[in-house]
Amino acid sequence: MDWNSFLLMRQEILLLSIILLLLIVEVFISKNKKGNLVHFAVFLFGIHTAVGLFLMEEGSIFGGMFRTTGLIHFFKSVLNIGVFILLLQSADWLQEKIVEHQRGTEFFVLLFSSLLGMYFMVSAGDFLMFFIGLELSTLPVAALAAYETAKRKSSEAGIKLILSAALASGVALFGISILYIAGGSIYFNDIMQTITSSHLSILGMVVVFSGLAFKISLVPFHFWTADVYEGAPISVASYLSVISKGAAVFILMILLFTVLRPLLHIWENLVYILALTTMFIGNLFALRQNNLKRFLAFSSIAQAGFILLGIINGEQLGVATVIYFVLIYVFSNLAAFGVVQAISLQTGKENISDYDGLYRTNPKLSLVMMLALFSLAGIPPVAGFFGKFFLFTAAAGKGYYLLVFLAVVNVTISLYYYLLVVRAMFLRTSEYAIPHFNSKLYMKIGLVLTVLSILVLGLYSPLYEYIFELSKNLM
Amino acid sequence: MIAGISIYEILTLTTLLFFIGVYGFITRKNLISILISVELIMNASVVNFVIINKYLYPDALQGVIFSIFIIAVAAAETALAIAIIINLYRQIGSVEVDATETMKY
Amino acid sequence: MDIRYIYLIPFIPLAVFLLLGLNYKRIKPSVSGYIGVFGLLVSTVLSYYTAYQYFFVPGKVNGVYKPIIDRHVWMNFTDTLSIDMGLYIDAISVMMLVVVSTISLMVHIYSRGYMKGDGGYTKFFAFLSLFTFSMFGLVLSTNLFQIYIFWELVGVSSFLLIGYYYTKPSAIAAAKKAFIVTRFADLGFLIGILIMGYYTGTFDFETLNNPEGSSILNWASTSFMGLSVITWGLLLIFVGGAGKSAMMPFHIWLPDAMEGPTPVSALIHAATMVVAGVYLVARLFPMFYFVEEGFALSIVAYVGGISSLFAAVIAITQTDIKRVLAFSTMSQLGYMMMALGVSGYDGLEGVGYMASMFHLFTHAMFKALLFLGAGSVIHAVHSNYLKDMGGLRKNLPITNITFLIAALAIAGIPPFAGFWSKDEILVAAFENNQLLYYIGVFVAGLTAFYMFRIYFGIFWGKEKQYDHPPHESPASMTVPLMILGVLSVVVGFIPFSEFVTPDGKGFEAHLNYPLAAIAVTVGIIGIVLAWVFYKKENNLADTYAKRFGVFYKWAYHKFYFDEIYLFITKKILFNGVAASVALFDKKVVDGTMNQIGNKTVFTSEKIKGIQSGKLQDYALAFVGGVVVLVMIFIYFWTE
Amino acid sequence: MDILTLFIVVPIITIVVLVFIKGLKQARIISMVGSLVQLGMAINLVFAYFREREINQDIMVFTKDAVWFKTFNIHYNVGVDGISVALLLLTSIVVLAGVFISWKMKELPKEFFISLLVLSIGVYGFFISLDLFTMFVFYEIAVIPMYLLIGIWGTGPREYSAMKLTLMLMGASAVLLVGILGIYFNSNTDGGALTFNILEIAQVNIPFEAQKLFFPLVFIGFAVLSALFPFHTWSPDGHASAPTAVSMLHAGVLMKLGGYGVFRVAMFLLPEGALTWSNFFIVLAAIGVIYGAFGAIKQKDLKYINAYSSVSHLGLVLFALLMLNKTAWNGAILQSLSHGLMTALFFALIGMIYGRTGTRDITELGGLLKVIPVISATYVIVGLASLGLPGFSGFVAEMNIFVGAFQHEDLFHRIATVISVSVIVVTAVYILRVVGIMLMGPVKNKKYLTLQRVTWYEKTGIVLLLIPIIGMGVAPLWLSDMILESLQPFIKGLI
Repeated sequence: MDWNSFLLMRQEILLLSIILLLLIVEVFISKNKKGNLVHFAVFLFGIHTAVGLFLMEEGSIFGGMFRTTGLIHFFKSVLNIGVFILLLQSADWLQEKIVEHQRGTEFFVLLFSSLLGMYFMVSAGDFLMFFIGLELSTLPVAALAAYETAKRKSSEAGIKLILSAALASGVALFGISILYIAGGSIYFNDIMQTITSSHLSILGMVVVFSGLAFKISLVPFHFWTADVYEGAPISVASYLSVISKGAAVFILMILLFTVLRPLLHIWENLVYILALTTMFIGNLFALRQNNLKRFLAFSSIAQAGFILLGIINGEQLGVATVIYFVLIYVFSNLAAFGVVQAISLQTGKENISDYDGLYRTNPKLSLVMMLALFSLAGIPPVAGFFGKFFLFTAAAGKGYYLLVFLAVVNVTISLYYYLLVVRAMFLRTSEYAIPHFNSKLYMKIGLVLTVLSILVLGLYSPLYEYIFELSKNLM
Repeated sequence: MIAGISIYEILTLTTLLFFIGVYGFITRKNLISILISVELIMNASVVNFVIINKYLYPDALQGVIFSIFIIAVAAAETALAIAIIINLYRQIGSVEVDATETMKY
Repeated sequence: MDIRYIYLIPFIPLAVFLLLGLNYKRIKPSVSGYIGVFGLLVSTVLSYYTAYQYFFVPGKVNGVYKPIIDRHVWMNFTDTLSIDMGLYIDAISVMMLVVVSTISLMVHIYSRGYMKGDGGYTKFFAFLSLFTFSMFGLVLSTNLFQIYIFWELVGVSSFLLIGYYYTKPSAIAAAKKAFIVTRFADLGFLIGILIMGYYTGTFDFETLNNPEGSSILNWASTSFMGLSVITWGLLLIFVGGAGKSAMMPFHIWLPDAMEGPTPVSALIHAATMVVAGVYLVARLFPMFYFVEEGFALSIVAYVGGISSLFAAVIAITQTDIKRVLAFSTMSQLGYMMMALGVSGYDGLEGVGYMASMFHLFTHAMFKALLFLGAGSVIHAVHSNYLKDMGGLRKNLPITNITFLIAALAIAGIPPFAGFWSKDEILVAAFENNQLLYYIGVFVAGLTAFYMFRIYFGIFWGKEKQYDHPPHESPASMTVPLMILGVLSVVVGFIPFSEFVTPDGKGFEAHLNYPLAAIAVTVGIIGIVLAWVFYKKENNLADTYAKRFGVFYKWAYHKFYFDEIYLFITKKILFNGVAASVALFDKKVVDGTMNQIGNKTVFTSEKIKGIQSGKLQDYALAFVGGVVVLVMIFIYFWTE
Repeated sequence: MDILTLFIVVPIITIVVLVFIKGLKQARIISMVGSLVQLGMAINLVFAYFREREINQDIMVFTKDAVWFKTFNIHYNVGVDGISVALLLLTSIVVLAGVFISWKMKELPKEFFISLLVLSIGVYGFFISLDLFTMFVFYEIAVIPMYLLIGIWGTGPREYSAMKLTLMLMGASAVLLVGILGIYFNSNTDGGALTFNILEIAQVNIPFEAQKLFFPLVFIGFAVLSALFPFHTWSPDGHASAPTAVSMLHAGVLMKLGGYGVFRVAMFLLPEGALTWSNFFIVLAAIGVIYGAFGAIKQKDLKYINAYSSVSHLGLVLFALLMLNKTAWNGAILQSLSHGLMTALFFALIGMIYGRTGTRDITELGGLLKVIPVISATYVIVGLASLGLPGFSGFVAEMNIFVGAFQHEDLFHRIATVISVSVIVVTAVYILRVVGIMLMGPVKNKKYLTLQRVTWYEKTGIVLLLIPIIGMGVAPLWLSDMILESLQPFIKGLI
């Protein structure tokens, strides 16, 4: 291998250098200028995102430990865009933190390193890289969850996340070791060749699956989700629900579709069961939440359940629909979290009941929220509908009509609680309604971007076709 | 290769170790000891990897390398966890796991 | 002959209706009255012209009056079945044209006086025109569906006119009753039509009535519960006719319908609309006669006979003069039905049919006269009840005379019109069905009795105290009375049998002297009895009423028919079925839907405990989950 | 831009304009103009359709086909036949009338009209779609605005009703979705590609097993929207809480989607399934017919009465559709149209009465004929129309249905038919009950004597709806023939 092959890691290297740059700059910047760090970080990451959009050749290095394909690259860009919008939405909040509470750049550093971990995770070619990426993507988030050192809840969230994450990765590791026995190697390609559906491999598969299910927060591995979301800062909650979940879904798909394909007939049923439990439990819990962060936590759990409907397809169609849905889901959830962020930044209110009569005072925000919720609920013509419909098509394609039916029943249930928020914003009027306010520029851009993509992505079919093309070479 | 000990004994041992860790995780009341239990779980896998490598697939060193990485990661994990625990202790003056139940339902 | 001008006859009243109805605020009452009368005058002239044209210009085509038909498709059901709209000109429809236009014209003129000063004067004339239009349409119908359509329209215009005093609760109730009862009968009619349409493949009278046609010849092809389906169809259609013509047991709406203004009662509930049922049966007479050896026809005969008897008995006991007249109408209609029922088809056989139509014709004249007379009386004394009347012959001379003429006519005293037609009916009955004949004779007696009971009650007897002295009605009201009075005498001499017969051939009708004599004597007996009872103030009537006791009471309460109906509708349907349905819907159907929702929320409330906030519970769930899944897939789910 | 796509584009443009303007006055003018244009287009479409039919005998005319999602073979595919043309005309009329009726919308007028137009987009799109996917999309677009419309501008327990309505309809669409996917994945039995295109699917014969499995799903999915017993309970509550214009659009147009969908998708694509299941659903429909009528008898709230009568009338539509012959289907379509017009007018009048007297409880009302003659008289007329009086649209439709239903010889159908026919009496009862109590009789309440007379925009709304009711009733030939010849290809699948 020559040095050029390192260019395959272009995005990783670029991100790494951004992290280092930020650390260095922080040392030299004077105290009263620190506020500009935010602009600097946003700017740098914006460039990074832009650069990431350019295509590059596929290939693998380190003897297949690290590989990249069009799909993986595209997915990294999705993550980039997500994180970029996240930054925009949380910029104001960070500004405040840095200026008033003398915090450093650690937020960015941790965030980016976690993202870096995901890069490695999604382009992992063997279990070692996968494991390292997994950990690297998880641990910084735990630190981020505990970012608000002054808040007890924040620390609790940190504890819960780090400990349960450690447990999960421990279990996953054990599973990997079992797969190592069964497959005779930690390289995906080798395992793919050798593995057969023996009890041992089934055991390993299930255990590894649970390790990932923890990150995707499938029931019954989801319990940490709500608590952590509630305790952690909104940006972090949003990051967990969108970026890390997305990445985990992606790698899970790679594992199931390629490495564990010989066990297809087993994990089909596994996915079937988990899809049902996840959708039902997630929805049932979301029903009675009043705190919006918890509410969105459970809604995102339910969404994960829907994603499994795409995975169960096990073909190119499944891959495409899942990626497409994740993409849309990223934007929808970011929009929802963005509104919560904006409002809690202004008023510190995070409860649904606080939103009564919001439309009368802040029509724009309410509209964004409504679109986001409709997209999550899957109401046409916003993008979410198309994502869901295609997921269901994927599942029905394999003949899982009953599963699809139950899923759609869940859509109805979920519609109920999404409408509860709409009800609060539009139907209700209250003299204690949140007064009118104007968000800062970054927030506005962040929200506008999400809304635009929610409106356009669904109707703009070439995007889906593109994804479908890319997902061919995952097989 | 350790004479007279087949892989099965060792795998049994590691499995026991794993479940002891799990047990500890579930029963200990002190966050620190929970952290220790997590270490147990990790180490179970570490041993696993080494053993499997040695007994079953000795021609490549995948398992051994893996175990080294695991140790490193575990260390990082612990450090981070400790840091957060200390931060929690600063606020509520306790490291009991029961103290982390304000958020529920 | 070109008959398209006949379309004008119905459409002129329609135009008048639209004209008056759409801007009844702007047109002055006096004007609207003239518009209505004039419009109808034109229609009347045209009708007479038509009659002349039909009977004399082409006259008989090789000995038979052939129907002349003009038909246009209105809506297609299937490739074969369709609703047509058009004209069906034959003897009876022409006769009906004459009747309807004449009476309607009289009533229009009369109403200009009677309704003077009423708030909704214009509206009243609009409704009258609407009714007249519908009635014309009905008699000119070419097929079952067209007749059904106009059938419904006359029903609704009768509804509107009965409920004309819409602030009066009793009027509203009567209107609703009339509509719903007839509607119920029409349900039968409609199903009958559907049966006919399906099994004969046509709605057209021409095809249906053709004695050599398939629909009559193949009546036996399909049968249901022992009867030919065609018979069922006919019976159901007759149910519709019975509803309109107030036969038992659908008669209950007619007496209440008297809540409407008296001219309306005269026009709709005496002369024209109520005979629609008779007309319908006559229309389908060949079918009734030929299908299943006239089984359906015999039913018609009995229903008619019983109704006429029943009504006559009740009429004796009623004290509201309009109700008496109403029951007498019902009884006379029963007569007509009976006559149809006992009639044959060809040649002299068809005397019953002829007689029925004849009686329809004459009855229209004198019954309208009676009602208008009664109206003029009511106009004078502002009351419907006999007890408030008496000795009015001096105050209302014209009314008195005309009323007397009408009474004699209906009592069947020669040479008045009623005598001729009633005599023919009795002849027909005598030849075919003795039982019905005796009923008929008895009813004739009763008729004479109750009619003269009210006549004496009104115009003789001792004077009552009137708050302001009653005086003769204005010319606009008396003129129609006189005209009708004349008509009630002369129409009897029309040689009906020449024109109106089932087969259209016509025959020479002879008076059957013995039967006539019997009928007349019975009539006279009735009159004499009435004279004895009611000429002078005496308590004979009451004593005899007492002697009859229970029977009198029952008759007075119309044999409790209303109560029975009321029980069925109010108690059973309204409070029973409807209420329980409403409850069921609220509790069960809606309840389940709500329960589904509630249960979901309830469950989510129940299971919230598992999200306990305890890190270690989560860990337990995690590991437990792993173990369970492993179990499932290693031990239970291993394909 | 082809003649059909305009039906979606024009409302969108109207909405965009509405977004940028302020205040009630402009809002109502804009939306009035917008829906006026729609009406014009609809009328133009009718004539264009007749001209097109001369030269073009395809099942669907004015078809336009554009690929949307290639991989799923989803197309944006529109086209119309006589049936959709008629329904489009109906929709445009009702929408315009609705705009006029809500002329004095106080609260958030702009948003109100926008939601109204979104709803109409959904309906238009649904009627012109030839592609199951787009059809489904428009179906949901049409349903969702109801939540806001009822929830924000409604009365009484609006939040409850709105939620109930939305959830039940969405639940229905859930069932429907499975059915559609089922059809989709069975659409290539003759080796072609999977497709959502209705016309293409109609060519292949879906295996009997699949038809038997998916027909009930599709049928129920659509039929709930037209208040199939026992899934009708969303409609009374929804109507009772909805603002006038919404009730009009809802009962007048939205509920027609159900019957139309049943006809276009369930009957057309799954004929064998239809034959298998028809008897079962006939029972439900017949129950609905009678049940709705009896339910209406005891109600006190005007809107409830009309909601239940809708259950009865639309039950008749489903009943006719299940009779599976041309006459009955013609009746079903006609019934949809006439019911649409009549109920819309009913709700408009109820809205006027409610706006004046402040109550919908008939026991509190009385003698309205004296104080608001025009409105009351119209109410009587519509009442008569809805009890199937000749000369109005209802009669034409019902007679077609009954004659069609009578084409079946066997006892089961006979009994079902007779039961359904007998509804004409019950209908008369509850209509006359309302007329008698509310309109006739002495004026109940002194303050009614000073009620405001009918205003010009209300009059316009009334006339808009009354003209077609009478037109259909007096001269049904052109309409029923237009529908009949469009039915020809659909009946083929059953024989």
